[in-house]
Amino acid sequence: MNTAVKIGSLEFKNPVMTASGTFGYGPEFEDFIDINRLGGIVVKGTTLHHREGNAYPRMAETSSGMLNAVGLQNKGVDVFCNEIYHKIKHYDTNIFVNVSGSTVEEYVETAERINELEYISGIELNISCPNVKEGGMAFGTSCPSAIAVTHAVREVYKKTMVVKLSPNVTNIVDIAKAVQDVGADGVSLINTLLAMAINAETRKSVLSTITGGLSGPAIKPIALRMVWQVAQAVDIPIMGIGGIMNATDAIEFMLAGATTIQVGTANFIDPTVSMKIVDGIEDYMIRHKIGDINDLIGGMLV
Amino acid sequence: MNTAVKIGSLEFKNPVMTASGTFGYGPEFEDFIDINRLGGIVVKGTTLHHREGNAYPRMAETSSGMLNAVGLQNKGVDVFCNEIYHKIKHYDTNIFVNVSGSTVEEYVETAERINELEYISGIELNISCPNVKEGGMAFGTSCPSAIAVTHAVREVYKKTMVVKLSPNVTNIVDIAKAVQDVGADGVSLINTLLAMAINAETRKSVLSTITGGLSGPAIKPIALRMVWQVAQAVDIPIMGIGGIMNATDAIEFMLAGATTIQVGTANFIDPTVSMKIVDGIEDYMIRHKIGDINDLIGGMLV
Amino acid sequence: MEPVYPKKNVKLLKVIKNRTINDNYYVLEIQADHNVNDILPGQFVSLLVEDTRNVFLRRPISIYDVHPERNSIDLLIQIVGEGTRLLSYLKPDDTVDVLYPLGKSYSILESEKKALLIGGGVGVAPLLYLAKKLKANNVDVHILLGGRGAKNIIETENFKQYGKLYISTEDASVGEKGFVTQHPVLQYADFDRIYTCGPDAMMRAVASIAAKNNIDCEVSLENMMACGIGACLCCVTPTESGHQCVCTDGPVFNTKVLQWN
Amino acid sequence: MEPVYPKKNVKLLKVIKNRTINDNYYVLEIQADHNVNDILPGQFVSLLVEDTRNVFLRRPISIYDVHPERNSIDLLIQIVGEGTRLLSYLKPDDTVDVLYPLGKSYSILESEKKALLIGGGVGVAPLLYLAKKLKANNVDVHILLGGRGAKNIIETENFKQYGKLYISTEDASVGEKGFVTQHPVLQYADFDRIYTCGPDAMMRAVASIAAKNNIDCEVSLENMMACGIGACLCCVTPTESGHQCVCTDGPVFNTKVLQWN
Ligand SMILES: Cc1cc2nc3c(=O)[nH]c(=O)nc-3n(C[C@H](O)[C@H](O)[C@H](O)COP(=O)(O)OP(=O)(O)OC[C@H]3O[C@@H](n4cnc5c(N)ncnc54)[C@H](O)[C@@H]3O)c2cc1C
Ligand SMILES: Cc1cc2nc3c(=O)[nH]c(=O)nc-3n(C[C@H](O)[C@H](O)[C@H](O)COP(=O)(O)OP(=O)(O)OC[C@H]3O[C@@H](n4cnc5c(N)ncnc54)[C@H](O)[C@@H]3O)c2cc1C
Ligand SMILES: Cc1cc2nc3c(=O)[nH]c(=O)nc-3n(C[C@H](O)[C@H](O)[C@H](O)COP(=O)(O)O)c2cc1C
Ligand SMILES: Cc1cc2nc3c(=O)[nH]c(=O)nc-3n(C[C@H](O)[C@H](O)[C@H](O)COP(=O)(O)O)c2cc1C
Ligand code: FES
Ligand code: FES
Repeated sequence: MNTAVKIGSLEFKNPVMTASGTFGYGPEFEDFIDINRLGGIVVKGTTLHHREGNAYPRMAETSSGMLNAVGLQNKGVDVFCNEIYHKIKHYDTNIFVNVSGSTVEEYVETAERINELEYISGIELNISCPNVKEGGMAFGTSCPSAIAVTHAVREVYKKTMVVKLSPNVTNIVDIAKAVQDVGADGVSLINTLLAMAINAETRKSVLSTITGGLSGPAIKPIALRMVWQVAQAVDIPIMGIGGIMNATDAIEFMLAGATTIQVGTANFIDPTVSMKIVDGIEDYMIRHKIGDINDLIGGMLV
Repeated sequence: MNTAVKIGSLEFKNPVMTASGTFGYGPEFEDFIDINRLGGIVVKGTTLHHREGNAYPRMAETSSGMLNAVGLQNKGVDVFCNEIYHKIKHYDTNIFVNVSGSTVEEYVETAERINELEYISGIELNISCPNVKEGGMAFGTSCPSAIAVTHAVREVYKKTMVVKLSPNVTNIVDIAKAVQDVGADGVSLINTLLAMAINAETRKSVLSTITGGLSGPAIKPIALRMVWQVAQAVDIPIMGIGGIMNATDAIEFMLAGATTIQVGTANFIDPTVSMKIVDGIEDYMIRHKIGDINDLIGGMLV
Repeated sequence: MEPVYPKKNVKLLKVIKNRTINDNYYVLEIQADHNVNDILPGQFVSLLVEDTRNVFLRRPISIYDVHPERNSIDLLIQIVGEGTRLLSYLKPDDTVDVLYPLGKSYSILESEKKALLIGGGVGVAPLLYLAKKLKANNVDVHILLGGRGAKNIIETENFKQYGKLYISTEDASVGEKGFVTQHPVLQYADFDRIYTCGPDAMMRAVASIAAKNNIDCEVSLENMMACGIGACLCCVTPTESGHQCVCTDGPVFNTKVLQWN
Repeated sequence: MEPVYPKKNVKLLKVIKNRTINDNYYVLEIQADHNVNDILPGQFVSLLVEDTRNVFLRRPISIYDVHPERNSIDLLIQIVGEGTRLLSYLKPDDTVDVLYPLGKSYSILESEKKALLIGGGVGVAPLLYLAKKLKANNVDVHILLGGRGAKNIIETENFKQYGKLYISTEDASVGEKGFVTQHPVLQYADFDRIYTCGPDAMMRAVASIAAKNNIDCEVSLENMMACGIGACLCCVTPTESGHQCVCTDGPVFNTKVLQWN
C-alpha cells in the first residue's frame, strides 16, 4: 500500500498535515502524538517582526465552528530561526513555515530568512489572513496583489512554495491560476471565512476586532467546493483545508482533488485526531482495495 | 411596545419574515401557524417560464446546515398570478415575490406581471441563486450586471423592491451600494453559499448538480458579518438572512443592522419557529426594556 | 377520490415503548395527541433528533401501526446511521418532537378484491397498517416479505394476522431463495393491486412485473427530505406531470404516473 | 523553580460519581488513568461535550480535588450554559473525554507561612486542593468564600478541613455583608500570600489590596479557550512580557506580571 504523495519534488509519507495556527510549532502536541507519523506540519503564521496579535477576546464558538481573531501573534522570524527552529528541526516530517507580512518586502525578507533553514521543506505563503489590518487577506483577494507577492517571494525562495488562498473571493479559481502562473508549486485552501458573532444579551461584539475567521466543520462544504473548482482549473497540487474532523472528511477532500490535507480546528477538539486520520485513511484504502493513494486524488465520480 | 418597522414607506407589523424557497407560498404552513402574525413572507423564486428545477438528488445534510440544488423549480409567473396569488392574497401580511431570470428581459417581464398584483407588497430581486446554469448568481457577483438588472426592473416595478445579494463575492458592500444607487428600496442578504458534498463510500457527488447552496446555522457568522458590513455602508434598510434559528439569532441580525429578518432553513426543522421568533423578540424587548424595536437596529455596542 | 387527510401537527410526544427487534431494528410506540383513527396507511411522521452536529434535519419514518385503543402509533425503524441510532436510545417517558401525519396514503381496494403486499427490508414498515386496513375492508390479503437473509425478515407474526404470508431471502436462510420478484406467488398474477415498499431496485422490478401483467401497482418512495411538508422542493421524483414532491404528492405513487425508465 | 508537571493526556474516563450540590452546582468524580499524585493545585482539565450543535469546543474546568486512594479527581461545576448543563447529566459509569492535566499551578508557600485563599462563586473550585496541599505543607491556611447570597456559598464543610473559614455575601444571607474585599479578615494584612479565584472584578480588587499591602498574590484567570494546550493562541492575557496564554502560561499568574490597569 502506497500512502506517499508529492508536491513538486517534495515527498510526503502520507497526505495528512496539520494547519497553520492550529498546531503551534509541534511541541505542543508531543505529549499526545508521534509527529513523525504525519505527512507534514505547517507552523504558526510567521512575520518579519514580532507581533502581539489582537486584543482579547479572540475566540467565539459558533454552530459547528469557531471564530478566531488571533491576528498572527508570533515572535518574528528571527526568534523562529534562532530558537524555535532548533526545537523542531529533528522532526522526521515535512515542516512548512506559514509566512505573512504587511508589505511585499516583509514577505520577501521573511522568506529569505526561512530559505536558509536546512530542515524546513517549504513555505506556505499566507495571503489570506482575515485578522490583520494590513496585508494578509488584502493580498489574497485580488489577482494583481496575489501575483505581486507570489512573484516576489518566488524570486528569493528556492524550495517548495505553496500559496494559501482566501475563500473570501468571488472567484478563487482566478487567484489560483494567477499564483500558479508566477511559480507557486502548489496552493493550499481554504483559510478562514470572514465572519462575526454578537452577544445578544450584552449587545456587544464577541471579538475585540468585531470580525474574525470562521473555521471548523461548518465551512467544510464551502472548502470542498473550492478545492474541487480549483482542481479542475490548475495543474499544481492542492492542499485541502477546512473543517476536516476525521478520515472520511480527508478522503472527501482528496476525491475533490486535494493531494494533501491539513487538519485545523479539529486539533483543538482532539489533539490526537491527526493520527486517527492517518490510520483511518489506511483503513479506507484497505476496505476499498486502493493500492496507491494517488488514485484517490480527484477521484470523485461524476 | 412598538414592533413595527419600515422599508421605504412599507410597514411591517414586526420584523419577522420567512425566506424564499423555505416557506413554499404560505399554505404549506397553515396547519402550523397563523401566517397573519408574521411581518412578511417571501414566496418561492418565480421565473417568467415554468421550470422543472434540477434533477434529484437536490439536498444534502452538512454539519449544522444543508445544501440544496433545487434550481428555482416553479410553475412560472402566469400560474403564480392566475392561481397561486388568489390562494394567498388574503394574508394580512406583506407578501414579497422572489423574482429570478436568465436574462434581464426575463426579470423585467416577470416584475411587470407582479406589478399588476394589488396584494403583493413588493418583489425581492434574486440575483444570487447559485443553482441555475444561466442568470441567477451570475448577476449578483459583479457590479455592472447587478446594476443592469436592478436598474431595468426598477423602471417597471413601482412598489417596494429589495435586491437579494449573493455572499459568494469578494466585496458585498460594493454590490449593495451599486444596487442602492440604481433605486433598490432595500437589500436582503444573504442567499446561500456555493458549496458541495461528496459521499466518500460511493465516491460520488451527493447532489446531481455537484455544487449547491449552503444554508442553516453553519453560515450564520458569515451572514451576520455581511449584514454588519453592508449596514455600515448603505442608507437603505436590510433584510437579514442566514441561519436564523431562534429569537436570539434574529436579534443579533438586528443589532448588526438588519431592519427585518428572514427565517429560512429553520422552517424545515420546526414549522412553527417563526411564531416562536415573533414571541421571543417581544420577550427580549420586555426583558431589556426596549419600547421601540427600531432602537435595536444597528444597536450593537462596539 | 382524494381521501381526507388529517391536519398536520408538530408536537413533543411521549414515548410509550421502545421494543428492540434485533441489532438493526426497533419499534417505537408514541403517544399521539390527536385521534389516530384518521391516519391513513402509507402516511409518515418526521422525527427531530435534537441538538446534534451532523443530524441537522428531521428523519422521515413511516407509520407502522396505529393503536386506537391507546391513541398511539408505532414506528418500525432500522438503524442505518447517526439519526436512527440516536432515536434508538429513546426510553419510555422520554419525549420526541414529531411532525405528523405527513404524505399521501395507499388507496384501499374494495372488498372481495385480492391484494399482494411486497416489502423489502425496512420497507415492510408502511405495509402492516395497510394490511390491517385492507383486511378490515374484506380484501383478500397476501403478503410477501423479502430480504438478504433471515435477520432482515422481521415481524412475521404481526403480518400473519392480516393475510397469507410468503417469504423469500437471497441466501435462502428462510423462505424461498432469491429476490422477491422470483417468488412463485408472483407467477399467479391474479392480483387486483400490488402494493410495495422497499429498496428502489426492488420496487422497480416489482412495478415492471405488475405492468407486464396489467396489475395496478402502488409504491412508497424513499427520498432525501428537508421539510416533509412540500415547502422546500428538495424531495422530487419525475412523474408524467413533471417533478412532484415525494413528501406531499407521495410518498405513495401509482407506478403509472412515475417516469421510471 | 518550575514544578514538574505531569504529561498531558486525552482519554475517555469513567465517571465515578455525580453529586448534586444544588440547582446550580455539582461535583463530578472521575476515574483518572494515571497517577493523580503528580497533579498540582490550580491545574485544570478540559472536557468534551460530544456531538452537539452549539457546544463545539471543550470546556475547561479546574481540578477541585484529587483522591489518591482511588486515583480519581473531583470537578466542581456550575451550570452556566449548554455545555455545563449537558455535563451535569453524566451518571456513574458513563464516560467523558478528558484532556488533562493542563496549566500551571499555584505555588506552595513554605511551612509556617500564612496564606489567605479567597474564592468567589465557582472560583472556589481550584482552592480546595490548594488548601489541602498548603495544609500538608504546614502552612497556616485562612479561607474566605464570597458570593451573592447563601446559595453561592458552597462546600464549606469541605473547606473547613484545611483552614479557618470566613464567609461574606452581598446580601448578608450568610457571613459578613458585602464583597469579599470588605471582609475584616483582609484588614489584618499579615498574610505571606493571597491566592484567589473568582470573577474578574473580584480578583482585580483583591490584587489591588494585596499590592497596597505588599502581599504576594496569585490569581487563577478564566478565559475563552479553544485548545487548552497553547496551540491556538486564543486565550491570551496581557502581561509584562506581552500576550501570554492562560492555558499554558497560566491559568495561575502572579499578579505582579499582569498588566491589569
Ligand atoms: C417517506 C419515508 C418513509 C420512511 N420510513 C422509514 C421507516 O419506516 N423506517 C425506517 O427505518 N426508515 C424509513 N425511512 C428512511 C429513513 O428516513 C432513513 O433511514 C433515515 O432518515 C436515515 O437517517 P440516519 O441519520 O440514521 O442515517 P444517515 O446517516 O443520514 O443516512 C444513512 C442512509 O439513509 C439515507 N437517508 C438519510 N436521510 C434521509 C432522508 N431524509 N430521507 C431518505 N433517506 C435518507 C442516506 O442516503 C443514507 O444512505 C423512510 C424514508 C422516507 C422518505
Ligand atoms: C482555566 C479555567 C478553569 C475553569 N474552572 C471551572 C470550574 O472549576 N468550574 C466551573 O464551573 N467553571 C470553570 N470554568 C469556566 C467554564 O469553563 C465555563 O463556565 C464553561 O466553559 C461554560 O460552558 P457552557 O457551555 O456551560 O456555557 P456557555 O453557554 O458556552 O457560556 C456561558 C458563559 O461562560 C463563558 N465561557 C464559555 N466558554 C468558555 C471557555 N471556554 N472558557 C471560559 N469561559 C467560557 C461565556 O463567556 C459565557 O459567559 C473554568 C474556566 C477556565 C478557563
Ligand atoms: C486559531 C486559529 C489560528 C489560525 N492561524 C493561522 C495562521 O497563522 N496562518 C494561516 O495561514 N492560517 C491560520 N489559520 C487558518 C487555518 O490554518 C485553516 O486554514 C482554517 O482554520 C480552516 O481549517 P479548519 O476548519 O480545519 O480549522 C488559523 C485558524 C485558527 C482556528
Ligand atoms: C431549499 C431552499 C430553497 C431556496 N430557494 C430560494 C429561492 O427560490 N430564491 C431565493 O432567493 N433564495 C432561496 N433560498 C435561499 C434562502 O431564501 C436563504 O437566503 C438561505 O437559505 C439562507 O438562510 P437560512 O440559512 O436561514 O436558510 C433557498 C434556500 C433553501 C434552503
Ligand atoms: S421534503 Fe421539502 S418538499 Fe418534500
Ligand atoms: S486555549 Fe489555545 S492557546 Fe490557550
